[in-house]
Amino acid sequence: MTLRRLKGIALTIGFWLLVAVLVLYAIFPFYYAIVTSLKPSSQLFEVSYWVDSLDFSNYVTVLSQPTFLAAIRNSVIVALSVVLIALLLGLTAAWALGRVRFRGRTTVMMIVLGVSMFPQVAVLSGLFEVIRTLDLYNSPGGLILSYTIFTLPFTVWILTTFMRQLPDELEEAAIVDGASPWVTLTKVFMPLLWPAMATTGLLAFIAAWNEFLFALTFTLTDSQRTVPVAIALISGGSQYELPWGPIMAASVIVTVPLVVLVVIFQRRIVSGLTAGAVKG
Amino acid sequence: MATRQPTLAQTSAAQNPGGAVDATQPARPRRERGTRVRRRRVRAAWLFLTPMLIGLALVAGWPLARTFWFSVTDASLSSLEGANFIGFENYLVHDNGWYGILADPLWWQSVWNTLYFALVSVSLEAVLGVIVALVLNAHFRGRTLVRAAMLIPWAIPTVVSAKIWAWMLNDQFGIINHLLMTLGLIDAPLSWTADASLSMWAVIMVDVWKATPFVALLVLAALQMLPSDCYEAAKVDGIHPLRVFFRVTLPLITPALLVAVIFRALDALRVFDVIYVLTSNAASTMTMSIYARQQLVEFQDVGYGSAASTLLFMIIALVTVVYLYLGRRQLGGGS
Amino acid sequence: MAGLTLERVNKRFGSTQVIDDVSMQIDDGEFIVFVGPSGCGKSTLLRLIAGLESITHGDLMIDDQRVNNLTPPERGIGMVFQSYALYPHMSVYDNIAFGLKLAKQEKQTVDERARHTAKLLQLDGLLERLPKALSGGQRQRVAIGRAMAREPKILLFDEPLSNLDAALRVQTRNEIARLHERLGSTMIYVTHDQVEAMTLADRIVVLNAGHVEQIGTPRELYERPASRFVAGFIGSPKMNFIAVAAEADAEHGCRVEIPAVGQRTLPLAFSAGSGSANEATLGVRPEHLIPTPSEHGEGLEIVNVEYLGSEAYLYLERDDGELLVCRSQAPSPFRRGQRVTLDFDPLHAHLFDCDGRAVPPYERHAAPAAAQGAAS
Amino acid sequence: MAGLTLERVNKRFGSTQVIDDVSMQIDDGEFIVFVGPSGCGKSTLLRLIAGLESITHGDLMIDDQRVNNLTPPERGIGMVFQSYALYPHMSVYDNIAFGLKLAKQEKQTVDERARHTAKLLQLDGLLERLPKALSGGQRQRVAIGRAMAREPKILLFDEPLSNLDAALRVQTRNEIARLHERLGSTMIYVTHDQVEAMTLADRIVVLNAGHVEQIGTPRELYERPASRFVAGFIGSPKMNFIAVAAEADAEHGCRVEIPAVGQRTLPLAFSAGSGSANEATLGVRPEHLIPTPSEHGEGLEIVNVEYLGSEAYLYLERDDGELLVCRSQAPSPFRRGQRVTLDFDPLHAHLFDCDGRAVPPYERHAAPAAAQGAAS
Amino acid sequence: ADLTISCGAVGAELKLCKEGVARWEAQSGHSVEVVSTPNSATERLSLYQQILNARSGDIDVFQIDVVWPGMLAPHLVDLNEYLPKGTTDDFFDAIVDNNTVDGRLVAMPWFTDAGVLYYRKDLLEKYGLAVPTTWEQLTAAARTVQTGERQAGHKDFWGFVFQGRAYEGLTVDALEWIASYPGGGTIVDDAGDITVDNPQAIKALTLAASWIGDISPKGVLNYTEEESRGVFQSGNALFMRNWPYAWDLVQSEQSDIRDKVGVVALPAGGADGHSAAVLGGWNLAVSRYSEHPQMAADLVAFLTSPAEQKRRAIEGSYNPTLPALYKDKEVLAAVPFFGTLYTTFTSAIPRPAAVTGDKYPRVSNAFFNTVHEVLSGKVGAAQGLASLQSELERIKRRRW
Ligand SMILES: Nc1ncnc2c1ncn2[C@@H]1O[C@H](COP(=O)(O)OP(=O)(O)OP(=O)(O)O)[C@@H](O)[C@H]1O
Ligand SMILES: Nc1ncnc2c1ncn2[C@@H]1O[C@H](COP(=O)(O)OP(=O)(O)OP(=O)(O)O)[C@@H](O)[C@H]1O
Ligand SMILES: [Mg+2]
Ligand SMILES: [Mg+2]
Repeated sequence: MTLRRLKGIALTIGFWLLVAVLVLYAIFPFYYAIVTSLKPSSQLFEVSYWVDSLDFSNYVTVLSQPTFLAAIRNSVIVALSVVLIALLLGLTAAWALGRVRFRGRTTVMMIVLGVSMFPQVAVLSGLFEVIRTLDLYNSPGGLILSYTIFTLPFTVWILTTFMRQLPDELEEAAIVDGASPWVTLTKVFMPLLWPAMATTGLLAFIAAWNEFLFALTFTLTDSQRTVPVAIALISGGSQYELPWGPIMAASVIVTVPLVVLVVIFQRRIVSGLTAGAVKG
Repeated sequence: MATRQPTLAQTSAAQNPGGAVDATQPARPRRERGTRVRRRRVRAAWLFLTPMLIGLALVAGWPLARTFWFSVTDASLSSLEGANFIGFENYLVHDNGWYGILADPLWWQSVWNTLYFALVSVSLEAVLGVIVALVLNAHFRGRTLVRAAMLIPWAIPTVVSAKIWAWMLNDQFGIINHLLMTLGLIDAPLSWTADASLSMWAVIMVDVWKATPFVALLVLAALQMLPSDCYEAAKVDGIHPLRVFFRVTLPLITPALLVAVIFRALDALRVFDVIYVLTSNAASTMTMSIYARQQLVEFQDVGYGSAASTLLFMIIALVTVVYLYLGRRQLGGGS
Repeated sequence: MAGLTLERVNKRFGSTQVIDDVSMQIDDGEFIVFVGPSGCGKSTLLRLIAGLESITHGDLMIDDQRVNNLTPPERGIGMVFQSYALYPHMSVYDNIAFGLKLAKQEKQTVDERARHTAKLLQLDGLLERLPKALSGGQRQRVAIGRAMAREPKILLFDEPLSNLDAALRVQTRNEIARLHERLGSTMIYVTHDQVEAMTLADRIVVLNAGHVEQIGTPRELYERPASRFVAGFIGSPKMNFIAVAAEADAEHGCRVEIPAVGQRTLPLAFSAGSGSANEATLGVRPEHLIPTPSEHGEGLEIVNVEYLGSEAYLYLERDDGELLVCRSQAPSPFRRGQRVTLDFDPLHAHLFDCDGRAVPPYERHAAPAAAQGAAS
Repeated sequence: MAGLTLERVNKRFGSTQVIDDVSMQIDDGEFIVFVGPSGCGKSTLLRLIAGLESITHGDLMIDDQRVNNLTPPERGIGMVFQSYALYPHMSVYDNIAFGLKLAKQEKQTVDERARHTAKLLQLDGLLERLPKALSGGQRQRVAIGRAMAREPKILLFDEPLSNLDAALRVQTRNEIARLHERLGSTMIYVTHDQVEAMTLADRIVVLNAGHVEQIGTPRELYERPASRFVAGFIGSPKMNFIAVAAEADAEHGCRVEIPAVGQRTLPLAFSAGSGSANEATLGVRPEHLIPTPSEHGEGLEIVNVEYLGSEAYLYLERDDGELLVCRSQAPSPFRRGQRVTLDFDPLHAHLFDCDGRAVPPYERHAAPAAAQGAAS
Repeated sequence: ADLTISCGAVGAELKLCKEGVARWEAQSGHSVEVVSTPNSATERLSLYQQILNARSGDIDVFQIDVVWPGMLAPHLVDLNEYLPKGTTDDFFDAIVDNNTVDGRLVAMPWFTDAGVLYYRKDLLEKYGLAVPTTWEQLTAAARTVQTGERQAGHKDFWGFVFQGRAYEGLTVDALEWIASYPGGGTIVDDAGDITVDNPQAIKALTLAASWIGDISPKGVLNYTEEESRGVFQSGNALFMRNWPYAWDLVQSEQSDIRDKVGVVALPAGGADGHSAAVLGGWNLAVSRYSEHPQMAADLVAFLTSPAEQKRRAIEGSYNPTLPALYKDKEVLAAVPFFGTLYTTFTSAIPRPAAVTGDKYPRVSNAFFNTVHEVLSGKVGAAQGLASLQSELERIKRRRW
């Protein structure tokens, strides 16, 4: 019994040790960014492990720029729209690809995947032309459109994978109940796919939130820019000076909403949604 | 149920909407394909796919077609219009010695770098991602916070996180060197990003840090959808948790893991910003994307750069096909 | 209301023939039960009728309209799945009301019908629960409720009661019978419960390895099984089979030589089949075996007495190790280890030829013809 | 081998009391069957014993060792799940072999045992299939095989046969009985199949809403049910209940006044309970009701005759609309619409007081005491 | 807005630009939108290319680097057509020449830049050393001070930091070394001939390579301007090669080394060499796709006018492109070394961008990669330059 308990304790300690190491690896850089953001610029080049001064001037600098707030707004608009579009198109496509057998399905899957095989720079100029043709240059619309190029493929693939795991009988029951594919998808499958949708949604949101190259190329004026661009364009004293303090402060500011989002979304990543559906 | 659909092996064991199809016999009698019920479903499927396909055609079709075209011209950024068709000269041409990408040692170096980077970092990410997912799947106090913490690396914009790491890895005032020296692990600061023998590992470390949450999140979602009663059965049978993990959990999350890995691999093979910010374009960490970008943007040589992009595309496609093939084999062998 | 015709329906999964040339005619309002051993294709046949699988070959007609290509709701079908297939995220109420809502019924009608159905199935207290918080039987009832709520033309049941306890089973069975009476809709019901099959069915379809062995009323099947398979399948405990040597007897039907019992004459028109001329199987149901305690240690030993409350089964071991079952009243006057001699009533005996086909009853006029047939 | 003791075991899900103070003593090697209506907590109790749910309150002992905190394998337990719980990605063979924890060199033993088990359950042809490609019954058999393969000390079954057809059910039932004989291990079996319960059990535990109604041998339960609930639950079709006015009769037991039948004397020691002094329920099993065709239109109408092959059930409608069931031979001499008068054998009658408790048999010496008790 | 201008990405620069634009708006009555662009020159260039290639008039006035005129010329208007004759007369000729492509004036000089040497006055004094005038002296002084400081317990101390990362900055630094030696050349001469493989260049690079790990940290191979400033400003280096921008920062209030720093022209290559600073700086150009080229040209003229440049010099220490302003009292009061280093700015040598045109990035890339390899010790200077020579020939294959 004591040996058991000892083993149990050892396991618990080991587990928490693992958690501690992982958490440290994950958040240390972010923590360091916070530490840096709270330092006055003169102390930037000194190593310090703890927050030894609480200098909020960097935050003031960042937040006092109206363009930064506009950038946050733009980012939210763009990222939310991208997530909505990706999930909508992704879900419908996943149903088609995951639950219907038809000729050309493999091809479609490969095409979707193939889109992810080009380096972003290679599509930049062509995409620029498309966006100008559609008159979406320098507007969130252009970004929303262009972001689908990297959010759609993985959304489609991931949702397809999860879609396949749902029991066939459920769909059959819905068919017998007279549900159209659309109803089956929205009323029956969607609620069950919450873990997958929350996950992909989160991934897509973050990907869109963080995208830089397209955002830089397809927007021009400060009022249309997104957060990463705004951060990259944060003013230092001169051409060569990198304003580390404000950049870190801005990074912290834009990362916090994401963390909150993760906390909210992860409640949707819960187990056992399909429990009780079928016997075996 | 999960294994009957080796996700990546689209060609064979896919499931019938109506529920049942013999995995070993995908071919069905002709007559069946034509029934109206099926046709209706197939029509709905195409209808559902159309918006996505239009979207992709719009954002990807034209740009990709252009890239292909430019790769066989001598277009340059300043004179895109006046591009001349020059065949495959960008790829390889003999003109008092071999010229073209395929004759460029730097290109081959970048191919090697890319493959090495992708293999190492994606493997590490897969392993770490599964571990993190398992931890996050356990019930313990503070799970919400730990989950959020684990996702932070993914949440920080790459541009920024690469800079944070560059800052931390700085040889003079970087905290990593400081830490290692305080701990007595090294006695002189290492120049992580400049030293050719270290820079690749520095990049891998940052990439693993950054992308593990992606894998972990997907695996976590898969873990959450596993049938719980199987675990009860295993529990009653007293099977060692490790064995349960390798024999039950892993096979069941394989589809999701494979998808996560393939998207990570695609990203890793196109890796750009982390390396660009961290080590710039030193030859020891030059990847195919950086090479292509250098040609396209810095050297203004759209033709050459497009050719490099096209080659990059083909190499990725090759890797993907091999991967899908192996993934299917592995799944098929498991049953 | 709807009649149903299957014409040479086939279903193949890859290269496996699962349903093999099944034809039948189901009248409007009939209650049909499919029975057969596990894996014989009952569920598959039901799914073909529902429209959930496509028919590889053959025609399915509802009310003389070919419906091979129609969707389940177009066919006017409701179905209870063997594996419940409840919507796990919907409450019991929503599970039941889902189909009604989709049919664009008025809100109040939906509500009324759903509640009524729930009440019928004693689910009223559970309306707000999710399927995962229900016991197996409760889930099964929700599944029935869901299919019943829409009162479709044809109702399909795939072993709907297999998780209910006896009392609830009898009750739900009666509920279904009454529902059938009230709605008058055609019902097709898959089960492996003898009692359900016998009591519910207007006609029973016995399936074996994808083909129809016999279609008939419960009584026909029980009393005049067309084959050894049906005879063995219908009735519990199952019919006792004894290998015998049979011989046509022009006057009384036929004579059989039963090992350890002796010769008996049966009023059956036996004619030697294609194989070994007089090999046959005698079939006697447990209730038609008459055991008599033997005084001198001859006869067969009782190896087990199963007590069932209202009756008891005696298991007798034959020399070759096979068991014979004999139905007796309870408490049984016999006990384990006792030896008994057996006899049976020739009127209730069945005989099957070497192909497993039942030998028809002997009729004085038909006899010569049969004899001739055998001679030719 | 292992005996099992439950001492005031309780289980609460949130605020719902699912298992309520259950105590019992299971001897080593016994075959115990849990029965009870759907949702009464049978599965939950089994899971508590298996160690899959934690006991809210009370003690569970195996071989006099408190095991509340042990894991299932430490308890030496094997289990067949109601929901199969097969590993979806493993073949039938792997599902069965996976749990066999044997030293590595004994690979051959694993293989042998797995194959043997598969053979027992007629799964030999399906060894390479995945659960997905099996029919419901086939899946259930794999689940049984998996638990059987390890031959654990205590085997738990949660409705293992509910998806098998009659023939296979009888066969697997016999298999389990034989397995029990061979292994001698303690087995606990949840079912709602009367026949399974009666034939397999050494003792049956009747559960009702989380508490034990009665524990006893099948015969005790059938012939001397302790309560109206048990009487109604055990036996199919279920016992007929008729509300009567009862009165203690010092000499013969008691007298009951049966509506539409008249007064009868029963050898039972009735004593007026706490409620209305002489309200009681008379219980007579269908086989003890004796119908007689009535000539002049009196008596009850036969509203349904259910044919079961070896017997038939007559359903008689009483004036208040309730049905009485009467077992008769098949083919039945009665037909629907006929009127019959009923009688019964007082020796086989049961009487339940207003709390549902069975009235004990009348014994000459005990009678005055009972009478005195009633008087005081 | 009538016009859109891209000028500067960051703080003071952007601020000054906006102020200038505002004045013009007030004066002309037109409205102008100022857009910010990436800090990194390469990223900014590619953004420009993107916009210009799409023939988009989204930006009317571009701020372009001194090395870009050759590349962007086809997309820019000839300012001679829009500005009155003689506008360029007062400007540094070198820069005007640099901005004239095929006889077309594609950009107006706005401000200039040149490399300078920062040093620690206090430390040189402490060790009794003079300000070095040659690279050799610098090496010796650095070694002395570094050894001394380290012995004094200042473990992280280094002698010299510069921009050693494989990027354009290294091209600039290395060109300064090579060009400072007599006959070291500028990689490609004005005629387009490749001159980089010469003994003086070898000498210069050999010396530079010897610094790494000796007086310069290994990490310098990944330094840009800011990293070097980081080391220098935290008091950990004796010398630093950087642009004038660092002056404001090292002299700022919170700086550890405030008032301990001096600025001189870069050292010469050997006794007979001369100090060579590479020309940096930015110009203003007008897009060919602008809807209002005349208006845009007016804006450019205004922003490059003496008054405007003077304001910028005083408020942001931006080097004017008008010689006259280097004698202006108010300017000199604000930035003293403008006077002492005047020759450095006027004689700054341009990178071979004009002559190599489109191919300049390739040339620069090949050059800094070679230098990087030499510095990191992978190849010797002679061997490195020899293969660079052939590499450049290769690039020249389809002519500059
Ligand atoms: N998707 C499938 N692929 C291949 N074979 C299948 C598939 N579905 C069912 N089968 C096979 O078809 C046969 C008939 O299956 P079906 O489910 O109809 O049996 P069943 O009669 O309903 O059995 P049970 O009483 O056990 O439910 C079985 O042998 C089964 O293994
Ligand atoms: N996780 C749970 N949370 C809340 N209530 C539960 C949970 N699991 C079971 N119950 C409830 O506990 C009661 C007993 O359930 P249990 O599954 O033990 O019934 P059962 O006797 O096995 O029924 P059946 O014969 O239908 O399988 C039911 O009313 C059920 O709704
Ligand atoms: Mg079935
Ligand atoms: Mg249960």
